Amino acid sequence: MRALTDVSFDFAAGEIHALVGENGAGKSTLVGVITGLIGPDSGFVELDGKPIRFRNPLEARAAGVTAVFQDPNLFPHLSVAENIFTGNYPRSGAFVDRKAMAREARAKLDDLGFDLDADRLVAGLTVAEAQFVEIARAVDTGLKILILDEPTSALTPGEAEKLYAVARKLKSLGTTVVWISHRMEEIRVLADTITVLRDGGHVQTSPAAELDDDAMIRLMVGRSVVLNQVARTEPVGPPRLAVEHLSLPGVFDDISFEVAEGEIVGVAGLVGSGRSEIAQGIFGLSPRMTGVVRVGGAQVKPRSPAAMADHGVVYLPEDRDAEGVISSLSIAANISLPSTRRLSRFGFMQSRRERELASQQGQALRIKGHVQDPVSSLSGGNRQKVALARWLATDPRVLLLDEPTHGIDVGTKAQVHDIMRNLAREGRMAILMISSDLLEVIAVSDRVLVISRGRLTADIPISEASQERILAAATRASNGKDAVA
Amino acid sequence: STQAPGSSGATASASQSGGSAVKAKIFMAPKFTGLAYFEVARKGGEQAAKDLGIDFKYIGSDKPEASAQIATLTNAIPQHPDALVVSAIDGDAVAPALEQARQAGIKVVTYDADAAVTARDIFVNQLTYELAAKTMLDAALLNSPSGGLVAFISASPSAPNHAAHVKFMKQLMDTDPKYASLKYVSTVQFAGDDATKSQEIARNLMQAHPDLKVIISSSAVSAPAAEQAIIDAGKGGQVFATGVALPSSVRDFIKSGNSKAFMMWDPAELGYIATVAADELVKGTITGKEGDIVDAGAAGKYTVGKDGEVDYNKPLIFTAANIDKYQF
Amino acid sequence: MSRQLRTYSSELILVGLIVLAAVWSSGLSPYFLDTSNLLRSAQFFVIFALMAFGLFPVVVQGEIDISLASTLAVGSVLFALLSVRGVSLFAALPIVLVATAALGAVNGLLVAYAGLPSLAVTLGTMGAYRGLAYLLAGDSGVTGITPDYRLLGSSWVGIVPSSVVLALIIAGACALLMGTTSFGRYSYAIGSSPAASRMAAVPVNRTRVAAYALAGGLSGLAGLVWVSQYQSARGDNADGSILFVLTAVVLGGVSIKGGSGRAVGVLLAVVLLGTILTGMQLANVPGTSQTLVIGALLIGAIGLPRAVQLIRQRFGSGQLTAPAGE
Amino acid sequence: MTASVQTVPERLKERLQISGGSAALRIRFMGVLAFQALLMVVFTALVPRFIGWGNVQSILFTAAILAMVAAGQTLVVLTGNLDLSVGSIMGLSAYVVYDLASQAPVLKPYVVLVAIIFGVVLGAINGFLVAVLEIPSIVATLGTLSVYRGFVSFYAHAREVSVGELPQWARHLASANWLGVSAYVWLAVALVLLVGFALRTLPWGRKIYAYGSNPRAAYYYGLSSRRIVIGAYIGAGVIAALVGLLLGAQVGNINSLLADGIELQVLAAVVIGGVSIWGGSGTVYGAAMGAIVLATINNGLVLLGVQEFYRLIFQGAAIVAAVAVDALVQRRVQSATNRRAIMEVTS
Ligand SMILES: Nc1ncnc2c1ncn2[C@@H]1O[C@H](COP(=O)(O)OP(=O)(O)OP(=O)(O)O)[C@@H](O)[C@H]1O
Ligand SMILES: Nc1ncnc2c1ncn2[C@@H]1O[C@H](COP(=O)(O)OP(=O)(O)OP(=O)(O)O)[C@@H](O)[C@H]1O
Ligand SMILES: [Mg+2]
Ligand SMILES: [Mg+2]
Repeated sequence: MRALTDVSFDFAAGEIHALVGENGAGKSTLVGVITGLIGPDSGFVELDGKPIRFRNPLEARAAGVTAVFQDPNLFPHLSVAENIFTGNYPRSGAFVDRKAMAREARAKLDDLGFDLDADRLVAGLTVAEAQFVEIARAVDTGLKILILDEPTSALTPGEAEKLYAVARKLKSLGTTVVWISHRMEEIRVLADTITVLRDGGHVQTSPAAELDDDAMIRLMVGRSVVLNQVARTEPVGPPRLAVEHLSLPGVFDDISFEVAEGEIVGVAGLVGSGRSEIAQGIFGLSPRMTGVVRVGGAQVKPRSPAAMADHGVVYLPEDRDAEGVISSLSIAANISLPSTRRLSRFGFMQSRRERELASQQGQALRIKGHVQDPVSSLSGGNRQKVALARWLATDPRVLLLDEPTHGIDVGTKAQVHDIMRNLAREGRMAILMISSDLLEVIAVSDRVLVISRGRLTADIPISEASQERILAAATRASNGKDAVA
Repeated sequence: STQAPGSSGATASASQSGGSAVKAKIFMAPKFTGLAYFEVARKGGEQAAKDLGIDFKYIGSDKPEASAQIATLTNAIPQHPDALVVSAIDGDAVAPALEQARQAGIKVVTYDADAAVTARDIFVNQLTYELAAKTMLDAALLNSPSGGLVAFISASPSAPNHAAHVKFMKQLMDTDPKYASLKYVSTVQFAGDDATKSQEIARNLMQAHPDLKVIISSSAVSAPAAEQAIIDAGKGGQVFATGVALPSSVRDFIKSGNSKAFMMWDPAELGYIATVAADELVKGTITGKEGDIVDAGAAGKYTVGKDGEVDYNKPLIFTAANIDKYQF
Repeated sequence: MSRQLRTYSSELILVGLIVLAAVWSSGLSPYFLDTSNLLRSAQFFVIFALMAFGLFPVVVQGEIDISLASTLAVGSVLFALLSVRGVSLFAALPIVLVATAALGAVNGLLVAYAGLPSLAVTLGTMGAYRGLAYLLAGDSGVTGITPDYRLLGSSWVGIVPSSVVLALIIAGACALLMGTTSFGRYSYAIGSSPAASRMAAVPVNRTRVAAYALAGGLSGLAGLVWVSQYQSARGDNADGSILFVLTAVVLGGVSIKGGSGRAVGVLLAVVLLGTILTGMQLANVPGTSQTLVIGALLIGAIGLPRAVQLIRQRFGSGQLTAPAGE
Repeated sequence: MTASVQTVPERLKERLQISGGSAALRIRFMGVLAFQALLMVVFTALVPRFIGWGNVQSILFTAAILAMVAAGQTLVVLTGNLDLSVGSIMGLSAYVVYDLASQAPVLKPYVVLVAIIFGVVLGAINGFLVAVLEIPSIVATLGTLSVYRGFVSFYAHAREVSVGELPQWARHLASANWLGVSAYVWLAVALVLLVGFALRTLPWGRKIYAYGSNPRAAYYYGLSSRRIVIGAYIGAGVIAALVGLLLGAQVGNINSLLADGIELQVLAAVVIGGVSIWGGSGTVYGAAMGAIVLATINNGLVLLGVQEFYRLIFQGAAIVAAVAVDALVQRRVQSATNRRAIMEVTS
């Protein structure tokens, strides 16, 4: 399989160069090739006009090329300072100079404007802080190229702002910043030049000013896609899922809401506000949670995911690869996993029924690939569809979707939205959709819940929902009390 | 059917070779290979093979596990040896395999450690348990003439000979006036024939019982190791380890005066007699019934006693005066 | 067809190795190709096979259990005690199987619900259960097993020893269990990714405990085979044999990291090891060399594919995509 | 979408700082200490002689050998691997080196050097199998456990190296007392401090921690997993080979079974000492404490006159208890961590 084919283009010095493309377009692979993580089968990288081949990221770093890779990769048991200098320790003689290491780390963090204690263990950091550590690690004096692979996907707008400032500062110092992102709005405000990749190939490189959003999306997916809001045509039915006074000490407090049959309820909030935890609590992943959960009017005890799935309540986790699918198993095995019992007769699985079920779901969601292929061979969007398909195969009544389009390209995104609408309208399912993408929340939901610091701060009908109103609720502490004590 | 198919054929072929002028084929299987004691016994067996014209093989696994020995014995049977000379690692567990061998016409002699009586023709016992116990206590008194407190280190809770030795020693100390000056620690410690473990236990025993005088072990690994630990703890000449030991492993202790006496028997001679007995069983000169006489030439003549037991019973106590005589 | 070949490549390699080993063994010893002897020797590996089939689902789930040999000892001693006390085999069987399954379940509970690393847990219970076996057996072990308990080890089905038939039945049951039931599906899923399995409504903890209980129960059954074949039970029964069992499971193509492996592979691995060991013992190869050969076989069989791959990369395409040197 | 907002509530931050991270990891060592203290209190209450200087020395002497090998094992466990072959390396080194020295007296002054060479070679073989051939460590070292031991037995041919054949200095060392404490205890203290220092301050040591903490990150950071893992195995091999010499000198009569089965004791010490079997956390000091705990249990139970069975059961329980504490700490670290990715490798 080829991940990249004949990609050639230039990065100019002292610019912010955005790299865009659908999921699986080959952006991350390109980063690997440039930094020496992956050996290209052919072709070469030129730095300052000279061809060069790094054998590993340390060599690349020595030549002034560093990258912050897509997934956070830190050493949890070690301090922030040590993470910043791993493999590159300040030394005195043969020894690691621990004092100098802490000092330099502090200086670096201050310099970047990150408020972070260098002596803390990384194990205790938030996602955003971890991301800062990665960036602090990558940024160095004499840096020629800094590559950031989706650096803001886990950051709040405020935190992202900090990062924009860092990028601009580096640019002013003559560093080329390669910025990979799926967020159109930040590419708009940051990029000087935009390169579009598609299917492992180079499509176009042009100055940002010459490329509007529509054109960019067309180049990325080969057609134009709009996130449009579809007016609802059918009335909502009776409540399917109702929760009352859900609390999990230190995480969320006194959460009550209802989701009706055929309704899509969006859940907005800042990262870490507790949205995922609430959904996971309902799905039986937090035995310590208190409160009442009703499904179709009957009270149920969320003891375990297996029990909740039996009640028709299912949860699509936000971390697709670690939790959503089992990559080493086949598409069919993934899809049939929660339905094994139903597919068994006298305790034995019936492989014919399993294959039928898998291909039926695969066709319905337009999953690429043969049902016997391992999920690891699929792109992110298709994996997400597999993760969804395995639940749809159980014929659920309530869908809890956590960031269902996180890190998915615009094309697939629209497709997922259609699927959701379809499930709600035709399938009469109750859908709770957690999303950090406000445009998406507004485009897809019938109603928007906002969570702030573990409390429900707003329940907004879609007719009144706006980005401003949601954000205001997301940053407000209700009654001055925090759930997080 | 409960009879292994094919075993009757084996009987026929084995009885053909018996009594004829063909060299007897005898396999010796120690508890496990790699231990110096068994290696010395092997030399005796090889000597007998040379003297009597026997086709002799030494077989076994290096794992001190009953199942490994059973595998060894099971796989010996189809090779149709005329006799097996075995030191049983677990006398009951190997019994079925040995019985199978006997059904196939193979004579079975046990030495050093016996198997169930029905599973063998003859057991050549180096020392009766009681005599061994006595000899060990004698060695203890040679070390500490005024008597004192004794502690025991055994191999494992499931080693029957060690258990019997300890039982008899306790009995003798309780009843025999000769050993009245000796008292004992009731709990037995187990070192699994491991030198390191034996030393650790020896050190701990000295701490547990400040008035300890003697540590006795019938493991040829534990006794010297314990003595070494005593010397290293600076207690040489005050506390003594004794019991079963190869002279080569205690020569230095005895010569340095730290220890006065250890005991054993001559494993080479034991191996010799056992092999001779096997040969005589094969030739049919003896059958293993009570009163038969095993004639081991220079090693002596031994009468088969009750239950096919042949008592070699020549304990040796190694002291400064005689240790140089024993080169094993 | 080629997909089939690829799926079963590790089993095919094992079959090839078995053939090689058989040829080698019959060259080593003229006694090797004696059918009745071969079947009798097979009997000896039944105990290991049963433990291996118990360990197999545990390893598929990405865990390990090194306490099985100790569990076997508890099982054999319990059987022996019940036999001596005149309890019939049919009453004893459920009692002991439940007891040993419970010992396994203790491991499982500690691993699944308390989230402890299985190697450490079973390192601990390996000692504890061994102590328990000694405690039950007393100083000299239990002898005087009644004939009904010995039937399994001394009867034959046609020309095949009953215990070998038992092992084959268990192998078949294990293959069905892992290949076609929800327990098997769940096991492979858990071994591949516990977190994702939990999210997919797989009852992770229960499945884990079940695997450990099964392993304990099969070890208890192996204890019965022990008692029936060796007619005695002591605290040190099967001490040290877990290394052999683990070797068989790993050699059978079960990844120690979990998520893959098949029962037929485990069976073939036991056969392979049995063939080699029997051949060497029939040829009176010294024990030391046997140890060396088994160790080398383990390393060779597991390391060879990767070695070939490395050599091909070095001299073939000249491309290394694996992490390169510093 | 450019509202400027507070990231994570301040109080949450505080909570994370307390519950997560360093505090919990440090508590882990205190846990072993506390367990040891508890053992000492109980044993002293039952047998007052327990706390006597002589007895303490006896415990320390027993612990010394175990602590040194455990320090070597810690190197490997920190990388998230295992070395089951340490006992075989010890036996091989002790037997072969002393035997060579007694056969060829010219070698006598170089005994230590020869042992180091053995340690490097045997450790490197382990490392090669694990890091280059990518055989899971438990499988690879299970294989070398057999192969190395098979080699000694092969070489030894059931002979023993007897006390008289050992170099004089080695024998002296085994019984020497420096400042009233056994030389082995001092050597153990020195070795544990040395390894601890190297792990803390040498880039070599820091890379071992980093790699063990998150191998995938190490890969992204350009650390060579091969060098790190092979280095750790060589360290463990050299320590095992040297300690083999010490143990050989202590035992006196060396047979080919020396140190057979010690790997499980060593592993128990490491686990009790709070070195995470998942890699990346724990210290050699903890492992050394683990060795002391084991030695204390063995000693105390002999003092109490308790049967062997109970020792097995008690030790097993201690191991399970220790990992339970470890898992609790690990969970705190984990709960305080971004569930998404950072700790993914360790779960
Ligand atoms: N080593 C490899 N060999 C072959 N194909 C690969 C390899 N690694 C990744 N791929 C495939 O290459 C394609 C490009 O993946 P890549 O991760 O570079 O995409 P991306 O543009 O970064 O997507 P995303 O936006 O989801 O991060 C994917 O289809 C992936 O499955
Ligand atoms: N980085 C972190 N470190 C520690 N705990 C965290 C972290 N992030 C979240 N939490 C815990 O989880 C709770 C809510 O997080 P959760 O993931 O449910 O939020 P979310 O709104 O779904 O955010 P996300 O968009 O990341 O999914 C927090 O109150 C906190 O207890
Ligand atoms: Mg990417
Ligand atoms: Mg979330």
